[in-house]
Order: sequence, then structure tokens, then C-alpha cells
Amino acid sequence: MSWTLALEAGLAALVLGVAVWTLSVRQTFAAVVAFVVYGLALTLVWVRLSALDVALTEAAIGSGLTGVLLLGAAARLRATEADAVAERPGAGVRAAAAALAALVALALAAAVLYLPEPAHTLAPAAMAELPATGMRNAVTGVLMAYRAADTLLEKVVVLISLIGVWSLAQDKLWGGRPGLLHHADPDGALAFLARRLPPVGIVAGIYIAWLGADQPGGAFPGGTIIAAMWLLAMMAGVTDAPPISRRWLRLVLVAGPAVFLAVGFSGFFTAGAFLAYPVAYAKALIVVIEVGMVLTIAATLGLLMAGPPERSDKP
Amino acid sequence: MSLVLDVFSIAAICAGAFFFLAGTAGLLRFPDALTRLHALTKADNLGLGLVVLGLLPRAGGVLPALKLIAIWLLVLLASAIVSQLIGRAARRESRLQ
Amino acid sequence: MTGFLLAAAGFVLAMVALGLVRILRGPGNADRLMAAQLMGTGGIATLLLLGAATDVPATRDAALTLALLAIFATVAFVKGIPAADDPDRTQESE
Amino acid sequence: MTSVTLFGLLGALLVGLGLFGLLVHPHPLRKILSFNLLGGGVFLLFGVVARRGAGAGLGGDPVPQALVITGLVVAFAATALAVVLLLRLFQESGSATLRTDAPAGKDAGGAADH
Repeated sequence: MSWTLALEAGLAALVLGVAVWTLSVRQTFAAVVAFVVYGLALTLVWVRLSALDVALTEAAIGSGLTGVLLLGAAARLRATEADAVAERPGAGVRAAAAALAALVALALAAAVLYLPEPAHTLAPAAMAELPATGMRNAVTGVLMAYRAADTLLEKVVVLISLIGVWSLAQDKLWGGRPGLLHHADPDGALAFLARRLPPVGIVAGIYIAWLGADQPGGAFPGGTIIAAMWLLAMMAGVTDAPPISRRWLRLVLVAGPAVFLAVGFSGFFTAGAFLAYPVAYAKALIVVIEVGMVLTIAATLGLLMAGPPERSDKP
Repeated sequence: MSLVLDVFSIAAICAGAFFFLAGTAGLLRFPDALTRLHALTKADNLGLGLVVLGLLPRAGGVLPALKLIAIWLLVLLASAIVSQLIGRAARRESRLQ
Repeated sequence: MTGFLLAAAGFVLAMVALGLVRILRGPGNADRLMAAQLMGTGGIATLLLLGAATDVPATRDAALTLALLAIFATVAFVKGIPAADDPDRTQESE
Repeated sequence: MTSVTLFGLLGALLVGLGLFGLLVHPHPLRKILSFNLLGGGVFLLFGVVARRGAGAGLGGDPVPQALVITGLVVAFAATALAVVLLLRLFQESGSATLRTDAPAGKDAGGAADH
């Protein structure tokens, strides 16, 4: 047992050190690189906490996509860093902020130390009802059945944030292609990677999404991996981002929530409540929803990364 | 038989761990970006490769073992290309200074 | 054997964590990325070792995800360098 | 000390650190970064509660774990929106300041608060 505790203490020290470094370093770029490492280390923490589903999602989103997003922004905003230094708050404000942060941390630490014994848990309840969903992974069961409304609304939230991103385009570019045009050497190393990795990556993404029914995995990490592969091809200039006015693109974006809603409303007739599944078809319906979700998550996250339209569709 | 396999696993994983040690030492001690990159690729290719090799007998089947090898091959492909890109970026940075 | 695998996982993690000093020292951004890259590979190795030690096969899928996504930071960095800074770009673009 | 307590205290500390960074860093991108750091701490606290709820053959309570997965995706979407708002502010005004006397500062203040 002591081996594992030593390992966990080292891991916790690593996470803490990287977090302090992210905050204290002057250069934004170095801070973002440290943040990527923070995500990687947290993935290991999730494995130690027996939350494999979360570890997969953290590996894909927490360190992968968020890191790319912030690195790109740091590169584009490099010129503004010097001005910001002059705006640093005075010692009084810093001390007050430190006191507030310490107070919050202490309160949370006390809450952790005085968590009720025995711990409240919904694990037995979740497991008892799991056979009715046809799933064997309890987390997927929670996401797709007991808290299906949550997951549905989350899809909508992500879609709304994409609409928010698009609406920041200049008026004359509305409907155009997202992001800057990436010029790349067609024979270069990056283009080679962008041709070889996505076929493998897309298969891996579908595999992880498919696993979700029985083992850790699911639509979130699977869809994120596919989005990342699309992003790689876009960044390498192997493919171009589609103009956001395309009808097929809009259809893919609403496919996930639409299928989810359709199944949800059909629940009124087949099982007597919104988002209730008839037991005999529960697994089939959940798989249908998940297929739609993987498509929509991949498209939405990929387009969120690509940003608002910056080039007119007209040549 | 299982003793032989255990010894094989331990030997391969120790060798892999050594290459991670070597990679870190090189990354910290070597004088410029390109030599540090050279040290890094040893950890990527040999370090992970030997760890995977050592874990193969313990994978519990042919398919899990193939998955381990696939992970290593993916890292090989990605790290080979990423090293190229980092090397080019390092050269660019040194020109700018 | 479990103890050995855990120790190996801890050792690899300690090594790559030590390598992170490069993020602190730099000097170039390329050096910082190398440390992140090493952490990615070391994280994959640690996951695989931990998974074997605790007999949780699903850690392999987490390692697979990391293997596919760990390189993205570097790609974003290389693409993020503006064209004006980039003497190679003239030879590279069509 | 058990691993649950260890990671719980880590989560509490990360929330404090993230909050401090969010308050004192003047650059909006650093505020977004700090907010993500804070988010990691909050998710970790959920993970600790989940781990304590292990039972019925599961390594943790699946309900908080599912909440964290949802949270990670939503946090990413909010971060993407905040970053794009910030880039647009920079494009419009040529600076990324949040000073209230700057003409476009107010909008990005909303972005960093996401």
C-alpha cells in the first residue's frame, strides 16, 4: 500500500508544482505549456481515483484540445503581453486576493476532511437499474439514461457556444470559412502526419465511443478524438474548413440533439415519459443517440477550435 | 515458464526506465536544442518501446498485446514527425535571436 | 511483480517530472515543448505500467487517447509562429 | 492519510490557486488559464466524492463522474467562446486590456468571467 501512496503523493506534488508554475511564470506561452502538462498529470490522477471514463475525457479535452486552443491564442496575442504587465494590481489588492483565495481553499479543505461517514453514494442504485438500460458501463448509463436530460442540454450548450463563436465574425464574412488559411508544403512532414494519423485516429475514436456501452469510453472522448483528427488535417492544410453556411454542415451539427430530442419525445408514447426508453429497445435507442452524438460532438468541437469565419466563401 | 517471462518483463521494463532516465538527463544537461531533441527521441522510441515489450507477456491475450504495440507505433509515427517540427522551430528561434 | 510495476511507474513519472525543469529554464519555446512531449510519452508509459500493476485494462484506452492527442500542442505551436518570423516558409509554401 | 484525502486537499488547493490567478492576473488569457486551473480543482473534488462512494462493484459513484464528464465538455466550450471573444477584442481595438476606461473593455470582462 505504501508504494501506491508514495506514487500518489508524488503525483499530487507534480500537479501542484505545475499549477503554481502556470500561475507564476511571466510568459503566457510557457504558462500554456505548463497547463498542457497539468492536464496530462490530472489524467493520471483520474486513473488513481478509479474514474477511467473521466481520465479518457480529460486526456482528450483537458490536455489535448484546450491546450491547442490556448497555445494558438497565446501566439496571436503575444504583442499584448507587455502592456498587461503595467496593469498588475497593487500590493493591497494582491494581498486581499491571496487572503480570499486562501480562505476558499481552507473552507474546501475543511469540507474534504469532514465529509460525512459513511459516504453518500448512488452507486448501488445506479447498478441496480443498469440492466434495464442494456448498458454495462454505469457512467454511460448515468449519462444516457438517468441524467439524459442533462446530457441533452449539454449538447445544446455546446452548440450555442458555437453559435456564439460564429456570431463574432465580421458581418461581411458571415457564412465564410473559419480560421486563417493554412499554407502547407504538400510533401512536408506535417502534411504527411495529417494524411497518416487521421485514418487510424478516426477508427480509434469510433472504437472508444463504441466501448462506452460496456467499458470506460463513450461518445465524449470518442467524438473528441475524431474532432482532433479533423483539426490536424485542417492545421496541416490537407483539407480546408468548410464554409459555415453549408447545409450539410448545419445538419450534422443538429443531428445529435435532434435524434436525442426525437427519441425523448417518442418516450411519451412508448414508455410514458420524456426521455424514457421502453426496456426492450433501451440499448438500441441509446446506441442510435450515441451515433448521432459522436457525429455532432466531432463536428462541434472541431468547428469551435477552428473559430469564427475569417475568410469569405466567395473567391 | 512464468518465471522466465517475469524476468524478461523486469529486464525490459528496467531497460525502458533507463532510457527515460537518459532522456531526462539529456534534456537537462545537453547544451543546445538539437542535441536535447536527440535525447528526447530516445525516451520516446526506446523507452516506451521497451516498456511495451516488457508488458506484452502480461497483456493477457493477443488482442490487448496488439493494442499495446499499436500505441507504441502511433507514438513512434507522431514523435518522429513532431521531432522534425520541433527541430525546425528550434532552428528558426535560434536565427531570430 | 505488482510492487515492481508500481515502482517502475513511479520512477518513469519522477524522471519525466524532472525533465519539466526544461519548461522552467527554456530558453527557447522549442525546449519547453520538448519537456511537454517527454511528459506525454512518459505519461503513456506510466499509464500502461499502472494499468498492468492494478489490472485495469481500460488504462490502455486512456494511453491510446494520449498517444493520439499528446502531439497536438506541438503542432499548434509550429502553426502558431507567424509567417513573418519564418525564414523556412518561403521554401515550404507552394 | 488516504489517497482520497490527499487528492481532496489537492483539489481544494487548486481551487484557491486558480481563484488567486483569476483575480490578480491582468492579462485576460491568463485569467482564462487560471479559470481552467480552478475548474480542474473543482472536478477533482467531485472525483474525490465519487471515489468515496465506491461500492456495488464500482470503483466510484458513477453519478459525480458523469457530472465531471459533462463539466469538462462545457468548460471547453466556454473556454473556446472566451478565447474567441478575446481575439475579436484584440482584432477590433489592437489591445487585449480589460481596463474599464478602454472603449471595448467591458465585453471581454464578460468573457473572462465565463
